[in-house]
Amino acid sequence: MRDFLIDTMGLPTLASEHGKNVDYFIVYLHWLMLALFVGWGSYFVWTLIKFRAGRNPKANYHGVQNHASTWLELAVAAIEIVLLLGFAIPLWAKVVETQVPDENDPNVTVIRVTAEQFLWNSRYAGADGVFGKRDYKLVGQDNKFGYDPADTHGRDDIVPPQNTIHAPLGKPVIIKLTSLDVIHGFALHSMRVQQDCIPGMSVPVHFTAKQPGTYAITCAQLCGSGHYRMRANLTVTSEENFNNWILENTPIIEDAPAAGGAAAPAADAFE
Amino acid sequence: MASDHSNPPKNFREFLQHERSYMIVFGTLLVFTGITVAIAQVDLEHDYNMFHGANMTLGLIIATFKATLVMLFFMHLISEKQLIYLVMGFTFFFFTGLMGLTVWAMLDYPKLTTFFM
Amino acid sequence: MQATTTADDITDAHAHDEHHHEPGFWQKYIFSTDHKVIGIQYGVTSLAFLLFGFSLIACMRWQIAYPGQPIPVVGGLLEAILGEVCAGGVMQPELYNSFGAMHGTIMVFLAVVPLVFAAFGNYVVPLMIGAPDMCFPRLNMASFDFFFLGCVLMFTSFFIPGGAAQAGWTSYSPLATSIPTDGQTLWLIAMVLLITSSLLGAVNFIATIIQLRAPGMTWMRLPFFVWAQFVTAFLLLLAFPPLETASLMQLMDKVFHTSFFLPSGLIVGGSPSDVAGGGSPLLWQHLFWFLGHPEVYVLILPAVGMVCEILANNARKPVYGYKTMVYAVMVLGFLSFIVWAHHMYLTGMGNTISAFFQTTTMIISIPSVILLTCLFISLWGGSIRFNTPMMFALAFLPMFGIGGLTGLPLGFAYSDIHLHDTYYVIAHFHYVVAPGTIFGVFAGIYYWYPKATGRFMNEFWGRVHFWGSFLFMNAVFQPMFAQGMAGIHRRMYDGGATYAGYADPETGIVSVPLKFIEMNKGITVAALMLGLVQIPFILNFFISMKNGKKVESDNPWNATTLEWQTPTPPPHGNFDKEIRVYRGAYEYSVPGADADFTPQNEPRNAETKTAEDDEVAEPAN
Amino acid sequence: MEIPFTSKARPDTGLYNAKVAIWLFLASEVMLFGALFSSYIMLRIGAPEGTWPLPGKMLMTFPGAFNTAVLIVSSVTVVLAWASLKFGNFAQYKKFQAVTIACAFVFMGVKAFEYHDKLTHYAIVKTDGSVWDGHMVQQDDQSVTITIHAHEEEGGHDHDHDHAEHAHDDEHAGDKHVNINAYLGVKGIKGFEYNVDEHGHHVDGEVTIPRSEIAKITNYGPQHSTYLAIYFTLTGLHALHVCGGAFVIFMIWGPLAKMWETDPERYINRVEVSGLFWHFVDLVWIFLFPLLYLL
Ligand code: HEA
Ligand code: HEA
Ligand code: CUA
Ligand SMILES: [Cu+2]
Repeated sequence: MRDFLIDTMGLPTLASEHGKNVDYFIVYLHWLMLALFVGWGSYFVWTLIKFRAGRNPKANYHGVQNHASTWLELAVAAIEIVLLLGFAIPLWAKVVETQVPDENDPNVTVIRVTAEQFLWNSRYAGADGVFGKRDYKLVGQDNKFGYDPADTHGRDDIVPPQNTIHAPLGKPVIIKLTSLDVIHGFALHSMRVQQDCIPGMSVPVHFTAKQPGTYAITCAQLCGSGHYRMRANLTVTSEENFNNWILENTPIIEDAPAAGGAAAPAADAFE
Repeated sequence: MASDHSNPPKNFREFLQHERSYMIVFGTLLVFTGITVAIAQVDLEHDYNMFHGANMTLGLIIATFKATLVMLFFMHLISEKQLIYLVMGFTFFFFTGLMGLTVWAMLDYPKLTTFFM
Repeated sequence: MQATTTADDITDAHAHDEHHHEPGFWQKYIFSTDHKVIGIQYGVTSLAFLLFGFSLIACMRWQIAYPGQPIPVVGGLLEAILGEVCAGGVMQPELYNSFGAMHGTIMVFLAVVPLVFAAFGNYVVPLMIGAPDMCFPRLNMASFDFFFLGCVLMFTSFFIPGGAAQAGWTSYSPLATSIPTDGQTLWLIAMVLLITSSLLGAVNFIATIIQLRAPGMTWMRLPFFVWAQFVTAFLLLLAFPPLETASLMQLMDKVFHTSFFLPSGLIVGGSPSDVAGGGSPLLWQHLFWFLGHPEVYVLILPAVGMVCEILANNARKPVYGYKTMVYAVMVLGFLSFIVWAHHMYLTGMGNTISAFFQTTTMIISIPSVILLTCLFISLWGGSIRFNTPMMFALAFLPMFGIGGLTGLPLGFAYSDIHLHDTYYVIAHFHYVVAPGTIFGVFAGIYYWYPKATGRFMNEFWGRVHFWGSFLFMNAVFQPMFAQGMAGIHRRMYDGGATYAGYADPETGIVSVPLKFIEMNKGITVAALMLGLVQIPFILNFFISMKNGKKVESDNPWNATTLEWQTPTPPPHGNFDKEIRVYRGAYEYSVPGADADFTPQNEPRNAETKTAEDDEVAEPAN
Repeated sequence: MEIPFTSKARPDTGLYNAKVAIWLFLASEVMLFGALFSSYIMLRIGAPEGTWPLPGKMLMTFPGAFNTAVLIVSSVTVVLAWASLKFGNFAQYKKFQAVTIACAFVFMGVKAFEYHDKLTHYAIVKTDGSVWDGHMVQQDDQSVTITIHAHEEEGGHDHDHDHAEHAHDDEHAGDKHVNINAYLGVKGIKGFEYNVDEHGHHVDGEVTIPRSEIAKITNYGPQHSTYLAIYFTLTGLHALHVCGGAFVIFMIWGPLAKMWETDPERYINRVEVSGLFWHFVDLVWIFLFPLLYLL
């Protein structure tokens, strides 16, 4: 029954653990709305038929005398209160407060995703588990992300090809979203995750994938002429495959600072 | 408000006398402008060990006080019609809503959110 | 304050002039200060823009359904006028974005608001309250002039190099500032003008309703439409200024290279931007939506008001719960100022603040439910006449119902995660503004047309218009719910084709099944048909002016409200008799009365006269 | 046709039309400036470190305080002018209102001076990273000459002038405020340079910098920083209100004064309504002054 209800709604394939709650919420809400609509609608149609001028030539000044409608309105209000206090607020709290995985837990994969017109850059912390230092003051022509080239934590950061993001199956993933230029939207419907990418701030989303596969990431906020084609793929694979992929993409660290070395002199002036 | 104008004042002195409430407000406003400037010269928070943002708070309290004087006496809000109180009351409410909620929203962010400023 | 002279003694030289000389064409139709003429000016301008807004979306719909194919018929024309943004008759992404932004802007600010608020408000409100004109006729004219100037600017922005604004009707920074076209600047200047116009209009409306009610027209005797306009005017008055501020600030960003809405370290077009930074993109969103939400009630409330008038008139009975409705609309207006951030749940909102906005959003749906319910119940026991205005008014109810109900899943942050910025949102609000408000407008036009012209519009073609519009409106917007639910996003140049039918090679999982993209074609056809069924309406509108059935009396619908107590069409100054109001606005089918309607200004007979009858304002000469 | 209650009050509301209208208009003005004040708060809270000037250090206090007094004076003359009319003393009204209009001119004059001061104040970053900050003396294709002012010492600290930190060191920054953001993209900013005499003290003096050595040059206009942006926007909008209000008051005072003979009551109403607007303009300034100049 549950599945039937969900299927009729035409939601995209679900591939994350928390996503089923989103689905249930959406689905039950819609059945409720349908019930309200059908209830009101039948009353409406019935009234129109019953009181058409041809059948009822003389109107009744007093009309409805009882206060059934008040009860109805109270009922609607009560339902909304239940939905709000019982579900919507606590569920959202889970998303943003109470069930956010711990960033420092080694079990948790943290990915930084930076949107840019019109592509997605991802970055993983690398072997040391720490991302490079990032400061807007370092942003320059040859360093648009503003990572500090002098910071050793950053040197082993993994920068996969653009528009590709990989995540391990069955483990919590945190994606920290930001943007370089304009506001983009990170919509990962299969995981029931969506969040705007806003330049100047980094906002996390999180999910645990429960099904391997490749999922489309859509840009949800109008960001210019290439908005419609700003697509990335999320690949969910087993932990083993994921680790291999990470290894493949790990940069070979030389002794000298890697890329972006030219920007180095700018750094000390701001420290 | 100048209430009684059945017997008009004969000369300028008398006129000012009659409108002395305005003159008092005028004086107060000037004095408090001076106080605002004077207070701004010292750092209450660090030099006088007052609470964080003491200068700001005090400065705004004085400004609000001055503004209230202007509204009550110069703009005659002290004896205005019901309707105007109603309109301005609502406006004030929405004004605080706009300010308060935007600032609140600015300060309330989910865990792990960072700003690179 | 002691009065030394009375209004009667005062002869404003200007007003005097107008009274005695027969004004020429320019004076009468272009630079008129008569509220009815101004209302019609607004009406004509905004209907033209309604059509224009539709033309824009018609081109866009083609591109959505058949991405990359030349637009039939108009494609070549667009290329000739606009150049390479429509190369080969194919819409380019820039053009799509600019049409999208301008469709939203034009529909909201140049078509529907001026239509429901300014046009109907100007024409009908002073008549309904028994006033000779608006409080400040010249201000009224100035308000239209500002509006018209804004319209001209918006319109010309299509033809400048770079084209019109492309950042959506919401004009989010930094995108809006980073798009190089001057159309973005013109958009802002035009918005400042439009807002100024609305502010002047709002002041005038409120002052008029407060000050110029005819003797005896107490607050609770006002027709509900007047109440709706009154609340609407307050929404405009207090919600628009922050957008004016925001527009000025974005203009500063654009012209003087400040960075109110631009954060530090911004990249523009691939290289670091040259501005100081330190601003906040979210600030714009707050200021925009502070207007944005009250604005949507500006779009709907006047329509609810019109529907209420027409419903009562054609059900031949009083509205149910008039007072409740009045309070509901006030609460609605009040609350609409504190729900705005429900458009911003996914900007990274914390738990407390989103709980606050979710709560207010749910609370605000209650007065809407109350309004709709009262209107439904008003029908019970009526003797319902199904004429064209009534058909549109009746259809408004379930349409608004669908639009409103689908606002609920959006109102909860948790479900908004999935639905935000998808076609579900598009469907939600179009159900409220298109089959909702626009149906209200159609109802209003058919209903008040006889007052303005002395002739009816054709009933048969009216019905064709109704059924066609009803059918195709639903055919356009209903499938969008499904699309949105499937995860198709709005503002997509190719209608989502980039994501269509993509199957994972291993698992075969499809992100967006092809069938949802295919729906685009059906929607587009329906949208074009929707345009076609407006032809009977447009013809009907113009032809009936000369050839329509003549009205037999000044009150052809047997209505109770005061606008029907004037000559037809009403002359300058409106009433040719003294107006005194003795009763509420909806005294239909009063038991014991001779007719099934008792106009508001019909005196009660001496025996039943109560103290309330004497509760009349000072005679307003 | 006659619009009722243009001069007489409507009995049930107790107000004449224009009075209702002006208060409604002021309500919308409150929201207009309210949005700007909200923006001020948001920008200030969100300002990256070192980009918001220290309280009272960016603008000269004296002109601001002086203008505050000017507006207060004008506010009181407006209300006294109205009171004079109430007693039928037209001549006295004329005098008071003349003062008001004069005040408006003074206010705008001072404002113009302040704007001019900011717009001719330049910060130059040389290619070697040093920052030179002063008022423009002259510029041409070849070079730029500015006057550098000796640094006003704060709290007796001596400054190590080629120390980079000092550029955004809150405690000790003087009247010079480098908005670091303004110099982004210029590498290796060192800090302020001053003219130094033989004892190592800062002294006033002119420097001429060849264009070829300039990496970036910006004046203290609105683009300089969000602080100056909001300063110019707020005070600019306020100045527009001053001009508008003064214009209306002037029109009623001069060209439209005939109405005093034909319709004195309506004339008094007009004076009252324009006065209400004027008080509002004063009121806005009462908040602007401390927020922008002092706090
Ligand atoms: C007139 C316009 C209008 C109206 C009235 C509304 C009404 C409502 N809107 Fe809507 N909304 C818009 C216009 C409107 N909206 C627009 C234009 C946007 C998009 C802007 C953009 O991003 O471009 C938007 C977007 C929007 C969002 C943001 C979505 C997103 O971007 O993610 C949200 C979220 O909370 C929302 C909520 C609501 C709610 C809760 C109501 C409530 O007020 C609704 C209350 C009504 C009811 C609850 C109906 C009651 C039903 C009955 C009584 C039953 C009837 C049954 C029968 C008739 C048979 N709206
Ligand atoms: C009041 C507001 C309003 C109205 C009425 C409409 C009406 C319509 N809208 Fe629009 N729409 C918006 C406001 C509105 N819209 C907004 C704000 C957006 C978001 C923009 C953005 O993304 O920034 C949007 C976006 C939008 C999109 C999404 C585009 C995208 O995301 O890329 C689509 C897609 O189909 C669409 C379709 C339509 C259609 C088919 C109609 C139809 O209902 C139109 C019906 C109208 C007619 C058929 C014309 C009738 C003409 C007359 C009656 C003239 C008579 C003249 C005389 C008598 C002189 N609209
Ligand atoms: Cu990126 Cu849309
Ligand atoms: Cu809303």
